[in-house]
Amino acid sequence: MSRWIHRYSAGERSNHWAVAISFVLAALSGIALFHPAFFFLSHLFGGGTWDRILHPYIGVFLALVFILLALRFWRRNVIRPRDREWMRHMGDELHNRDERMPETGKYNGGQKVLFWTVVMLIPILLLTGIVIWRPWFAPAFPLVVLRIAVLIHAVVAWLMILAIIVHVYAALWVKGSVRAMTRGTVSPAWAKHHHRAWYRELTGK
Amino acid sequence: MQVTRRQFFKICAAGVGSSSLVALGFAPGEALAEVRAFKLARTTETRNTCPYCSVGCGVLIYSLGDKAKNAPGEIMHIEGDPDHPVNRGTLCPKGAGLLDFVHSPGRLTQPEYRAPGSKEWTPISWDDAFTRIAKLMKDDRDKNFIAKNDKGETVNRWVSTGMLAASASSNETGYLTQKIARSLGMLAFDNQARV
Amino acid sequence: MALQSLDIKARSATTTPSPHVRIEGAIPVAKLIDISKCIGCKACQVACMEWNDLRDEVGTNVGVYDNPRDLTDQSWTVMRFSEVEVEQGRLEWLIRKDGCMHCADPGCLKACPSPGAIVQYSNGIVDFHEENCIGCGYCITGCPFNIPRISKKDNKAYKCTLCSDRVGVGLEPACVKTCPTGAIVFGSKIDMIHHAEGRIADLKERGYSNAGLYDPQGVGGTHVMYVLQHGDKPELYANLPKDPSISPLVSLWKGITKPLMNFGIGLAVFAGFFHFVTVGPKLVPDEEADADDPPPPADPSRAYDPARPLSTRSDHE
Amino acid sequence: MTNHWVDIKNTDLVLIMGGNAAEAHPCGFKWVTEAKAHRKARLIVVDPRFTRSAAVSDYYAPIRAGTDIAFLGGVINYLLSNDKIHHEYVKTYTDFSFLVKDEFAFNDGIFSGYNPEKRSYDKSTWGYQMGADGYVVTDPTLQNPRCVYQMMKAHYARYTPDVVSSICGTPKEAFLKVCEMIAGTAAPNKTMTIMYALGWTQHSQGSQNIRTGAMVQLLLGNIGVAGGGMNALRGHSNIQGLTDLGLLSNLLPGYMSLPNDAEQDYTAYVEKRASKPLRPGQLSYWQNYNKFFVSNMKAWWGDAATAENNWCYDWLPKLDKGYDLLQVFENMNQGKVNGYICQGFNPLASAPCKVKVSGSLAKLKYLVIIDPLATETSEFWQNHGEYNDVDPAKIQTEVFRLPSTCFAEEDGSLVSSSRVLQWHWKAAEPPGDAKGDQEIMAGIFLRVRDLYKKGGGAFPDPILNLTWKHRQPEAPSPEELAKEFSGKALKDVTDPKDTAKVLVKAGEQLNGFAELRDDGSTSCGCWIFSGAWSEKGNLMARRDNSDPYGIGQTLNWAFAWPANRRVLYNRASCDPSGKPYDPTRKLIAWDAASGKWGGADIPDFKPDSPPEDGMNPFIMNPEGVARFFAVDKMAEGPFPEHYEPMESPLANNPMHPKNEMARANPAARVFKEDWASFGKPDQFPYVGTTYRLTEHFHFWTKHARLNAIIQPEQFVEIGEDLAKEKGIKDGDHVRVRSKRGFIVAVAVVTKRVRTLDVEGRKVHTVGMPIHWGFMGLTKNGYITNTLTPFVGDANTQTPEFKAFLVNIEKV
Repeated sequence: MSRWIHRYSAGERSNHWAVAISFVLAALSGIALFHPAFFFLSHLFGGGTWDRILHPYIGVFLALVFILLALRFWRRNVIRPRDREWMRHMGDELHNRDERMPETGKYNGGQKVLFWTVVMLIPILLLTGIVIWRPWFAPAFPLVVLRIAVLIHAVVAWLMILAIIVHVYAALWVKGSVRAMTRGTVSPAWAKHHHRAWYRELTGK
Repeated sequence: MQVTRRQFFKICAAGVGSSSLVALGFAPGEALAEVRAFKLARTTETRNTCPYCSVGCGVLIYSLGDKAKNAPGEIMHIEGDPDHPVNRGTLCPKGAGLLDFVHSPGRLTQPEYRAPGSKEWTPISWDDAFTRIAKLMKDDRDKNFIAKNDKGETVNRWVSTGMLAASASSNETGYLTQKIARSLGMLAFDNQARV
Repeated sequence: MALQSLDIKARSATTTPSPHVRIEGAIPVAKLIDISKCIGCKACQVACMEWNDLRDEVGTNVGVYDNPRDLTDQSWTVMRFSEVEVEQGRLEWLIRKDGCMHCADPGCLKACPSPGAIVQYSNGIVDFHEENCIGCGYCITGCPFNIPRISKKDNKAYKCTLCSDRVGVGLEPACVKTCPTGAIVFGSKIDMIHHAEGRIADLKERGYSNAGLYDPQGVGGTHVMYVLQHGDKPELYANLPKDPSISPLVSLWKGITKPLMNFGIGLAVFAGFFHFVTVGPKLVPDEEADADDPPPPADPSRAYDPARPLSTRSDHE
Repeated sequence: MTNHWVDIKNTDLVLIMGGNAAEAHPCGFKWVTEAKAHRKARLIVVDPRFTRSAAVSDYYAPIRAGTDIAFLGGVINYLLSNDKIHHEYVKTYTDFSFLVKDEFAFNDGIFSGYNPEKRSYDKSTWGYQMGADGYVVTDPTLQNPRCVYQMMKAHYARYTPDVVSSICGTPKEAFLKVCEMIAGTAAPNKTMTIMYALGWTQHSQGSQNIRTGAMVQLLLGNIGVAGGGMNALRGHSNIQGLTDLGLLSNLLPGYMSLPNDAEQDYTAYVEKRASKPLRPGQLSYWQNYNKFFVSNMKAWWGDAATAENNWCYDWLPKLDKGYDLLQVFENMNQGKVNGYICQGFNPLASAPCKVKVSGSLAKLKYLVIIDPLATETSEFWQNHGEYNDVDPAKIQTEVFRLPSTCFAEEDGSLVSSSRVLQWHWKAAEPPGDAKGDQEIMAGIFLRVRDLYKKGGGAFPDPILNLTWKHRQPEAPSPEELAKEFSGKALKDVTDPKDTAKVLVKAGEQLNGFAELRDDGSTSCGCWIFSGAWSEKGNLMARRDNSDPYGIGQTLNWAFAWPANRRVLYNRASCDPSGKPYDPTRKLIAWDAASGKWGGADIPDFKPDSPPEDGMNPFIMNPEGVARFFAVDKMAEGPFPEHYEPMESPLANNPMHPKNEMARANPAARVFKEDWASFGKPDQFPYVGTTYRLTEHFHFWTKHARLNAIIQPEQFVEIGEDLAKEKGIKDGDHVRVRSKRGFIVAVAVVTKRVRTLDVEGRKVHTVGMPIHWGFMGLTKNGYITNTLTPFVGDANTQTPEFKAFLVNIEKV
């Protein structure tokens, strides 16, 4: 398939999907405890008690694999002036007026903002999650700390879910993106259209 | 993964559908609220008196079973007798814990014997114990019984063996004990009135 | 005895009303603990353990009369002893029986994520149903009185049931029945308030001018109430909270936030959906796709590889 | 108790002193809270510690352990000098007007007739002036300086509030406040109840503590009335019953007493006890002594007891001295005792001075333990480390440990401190091979009897002839035994006024002790229990709790001795004309129409004796009245006097600083070598006192897990001042020493144990609960009685557990 451009290595793809799967599991098991309307989701994990047992372990796994991912990707996500420019053209992006969009590198401004959002949220979830982790750590904390932690955990998890919904939607919406994480490759046209600077970097054109 | 518009609709529909099924009651294993079953339902109730202090509180003893021949009743709960004019159903921490006295691991269950100088108990049958004790008592009484004192007065006493009687035993036991002790001429005889 | 027969007022993690049409006729019950009559004998502790088939650890003495030292999954009530001199030179030994207050607005129930793990019956009893308990400890976070305890054996939460099994068959709770001095009484909440008024009048006559009833309204009133000699200073009684309420943090967490957040998630999903159906997918224009530019060779060396030295990597866009 | 538990609800004032009812008798204490809630009664607690009773009291006054007589003597002084007494009551119903012998004297703490070598009194001067008519001479004007009133007034005038405060360490204003509250009940329509227990008895002057309390109550007219009385809370569930049945060294059932060596003549023995009235028209109920005695002998020896052999009088052992617990252990220590049987009794833990008890038990040839639980005594020979450090190889005692049943596994009756005999029913079989006490006693006795039957031996007659008419001889049933002590007619019993009228037919159960005869026609094993099981059935099993008068007199609940009456001396609740002093609490009243006394209680009186006959309420006393002057009944004097505890923080008795003889109770018995075991304040400066906690019952409940949980480990309580002085903090381990040994326990530092100002200096108290040992489920602990002194009350030989000397240090 010589006409495809390589975007993600196998390691990167595996790491991404490890994060993605553990996030989905963490989110499903977490949201089951978050609101009664979603408690049924606990049955995916073997019932409420298993849900309570598994959720924190999934969370810790998520955090670990995410750290790896962040180490892989952070340099490419450093925000540059052209990303700010991109952000100013968000409306055009959303309305598919792609011709008005500025040139972007491997990641556009939206992707970078998402990256750094998740980089901030995951440690908060990890820390507050440890505080409220029963039966291991919660008994060591005073009640008021538990109360604050559980509130922050819920709010941050919510933000995280919103962020990931945006991320997933964007992947589905921008045709040709999903292949990048499944096969590691994108079409030259896709690269040229969405990430012109990156395309140029690769091809010299 | 390429999700077509059609597939996307399908995923959404399945999600909504499964939540609706849960809402309709298809959630697996959801238990109904239920209080603990009342544990005294068909137990046997026996009236008794608290054996500790002498307020003499009435207690109700609940034992398993209905006294049928094949089911020896095991005591499983004790609480105050509400009819009793003094305690009116109340019990102090000692009385409230009577169940654990009845079932205490410290309860003795078989006669035991400790030989002179020995470091341990050995089991003994009731008959052997009674026989040996009776022999020891008679030997001592025969040897040390005082029929007359130095002045020649009739005194008929035996003071080289003594006894302490249980002040938590019944009047019937106490009466029998008193009768036996005095028939033997015992004077070194006391109860817990003092301590 | 299933849910239908029990007149459930509220059920944890349940968003629709529980069957509670009989609530109008139900008699709210209450346990009244008159601290001025309490001799701290711990009969209630023993009766509680005995009736509920619990046995706590045989602990140690750490220089106080309180034993066990705190509530546990095996001790659903403990006596807390406080030596105080409210007036200079006049010692008082205030002994408070601690345990679940059976709040009308139970923080535990509000916090619990597991449907039916905590229920509130129409008579006011707040009961834990451990078969539904998942052991998350949110009830502890939710309780303004720090009452529930998670068992180390089964990781489920336990607390006083107000002997719902006894009350269910028309008996008084075990601690109430056993209380030698009548410091604990049980009946309809109205009767208990009336009884408390009599006790408070008696205490005032004995010089406790601030005697009062502890039925904190911050949690909607409680079904376990205290008569306090010093009603103005509940904190004297081993830090009984003066004006307890469900922590605002918990209210925020379990209150309006969650539906709003659900709404937010839903909104996000639907926004995507409608964006998709209105704006449509972002496609690469055909003219670009069909461009005859030859693709660059698929050269892995050009792709990001963390193992390669920085200088040869094109981390910069 | 003169009254009973429920009756406490009728009181206006409760004085808890020498007891801790809230902790030791919580369910009885309920009636104090009822009196407070429904009668606006007040509760006073006087105690060395701020107890859980004090926690719910209206007024608390601290007191130094062992100074109760000084305190109460001060109360008597207050009442007499402020004239706060019930005038008609004391004048009519007490010995106020009786004249005391001129020879009787009291000099610097010692009464007339003292023999310092024997440490006892010749009591011949301790009596009344007798008239030529054979009755006591009285002075109704109460002016004669030899009348009891004047003598008592003079005796207690010395107990001024300052003296009391200085001896007791009670702040003067606290003492006066208590006096004032007590004095309020001198009004005929006000009453006070006194609740006491081992806090009064366990002193070298314990009996006198109680007498002083009774004197206060008599002055106030509070004896015999509803809500009044002297109420001994009592310890074990059937300690009342066992005492009633005479299971003490010197007693026979129903408070009859064994003869001493000198009483060789049966008639003289009876006459001495069947006292004739000392005032005209008085009942002196003990005149019936011979009826009780003969019926008792018939119950024990049946046909073998005949008029010819004085109803087997000589078969009873005669006393050369008392053989109380302390005396027996003293004898054991001297090697004079070979065998000992402990039936449900744990002397290693319960008796004073563990080292002496342990050493004494080791000198026994055989020891028989009959108990449901594995007691410390049963393992006195076993090494339990620091808690019982003995070498089994050196102990040659044969020990038998026989498992008996507990309450739940037997039928029978117990007597509560209300004097109510209550039947209980068996609920389960005993564990393993355990047997009931009756079977065990029978098992031993029948084998002894067989040995005598076969081989003869020392004086076998009382053994061979002991009545044993049981359907299963090896297992006498509770029913048979209850019927035997309740009594039956052996021949037809007829009405003495009309011999043709048969009251009870031969073979029938008696209705009560009024039917007992001294001609051998009745049999009754315990006269005061007579009627408990009549032809009407087992009255002890009655369960009708109705209270028709609303004052708690449930006459159809079980059976109270004597004759089912619930309040003793209840005739004294009425004025001389037979009208109740307080109609709202009417116990009985004279009903002229029917010519009988009656009401809410069974009259403790001759039921048809009209008020105008002048019979007085205290029918068991030959005087017919209550005694302030104890004549010769007490060992250390007719009027209680303050003596220091045997071990006291003071060098002398502040009442008699120059008389060493009067420092501690001059009549208290001390065994010769025990003098050396008493500590002095220079080495042991603090007052030690032992007590019980509400969470435990003696040494039993440490075997019950529920109780072990709520009070798991041994501790001692000290005040904040002493803790500071010694650098002791809550939860520290401390060593408490007396001259007799040491214990190690956790320290509880508390405001509830106060430092007292005594005789111008600070006195600290170390409080020690007793419940721990080396058996059971609680944490192992030292036996607290390691520390206590081997000395007892002069009258009862009750050990002085409540006041001794210790030192304390942080471990």
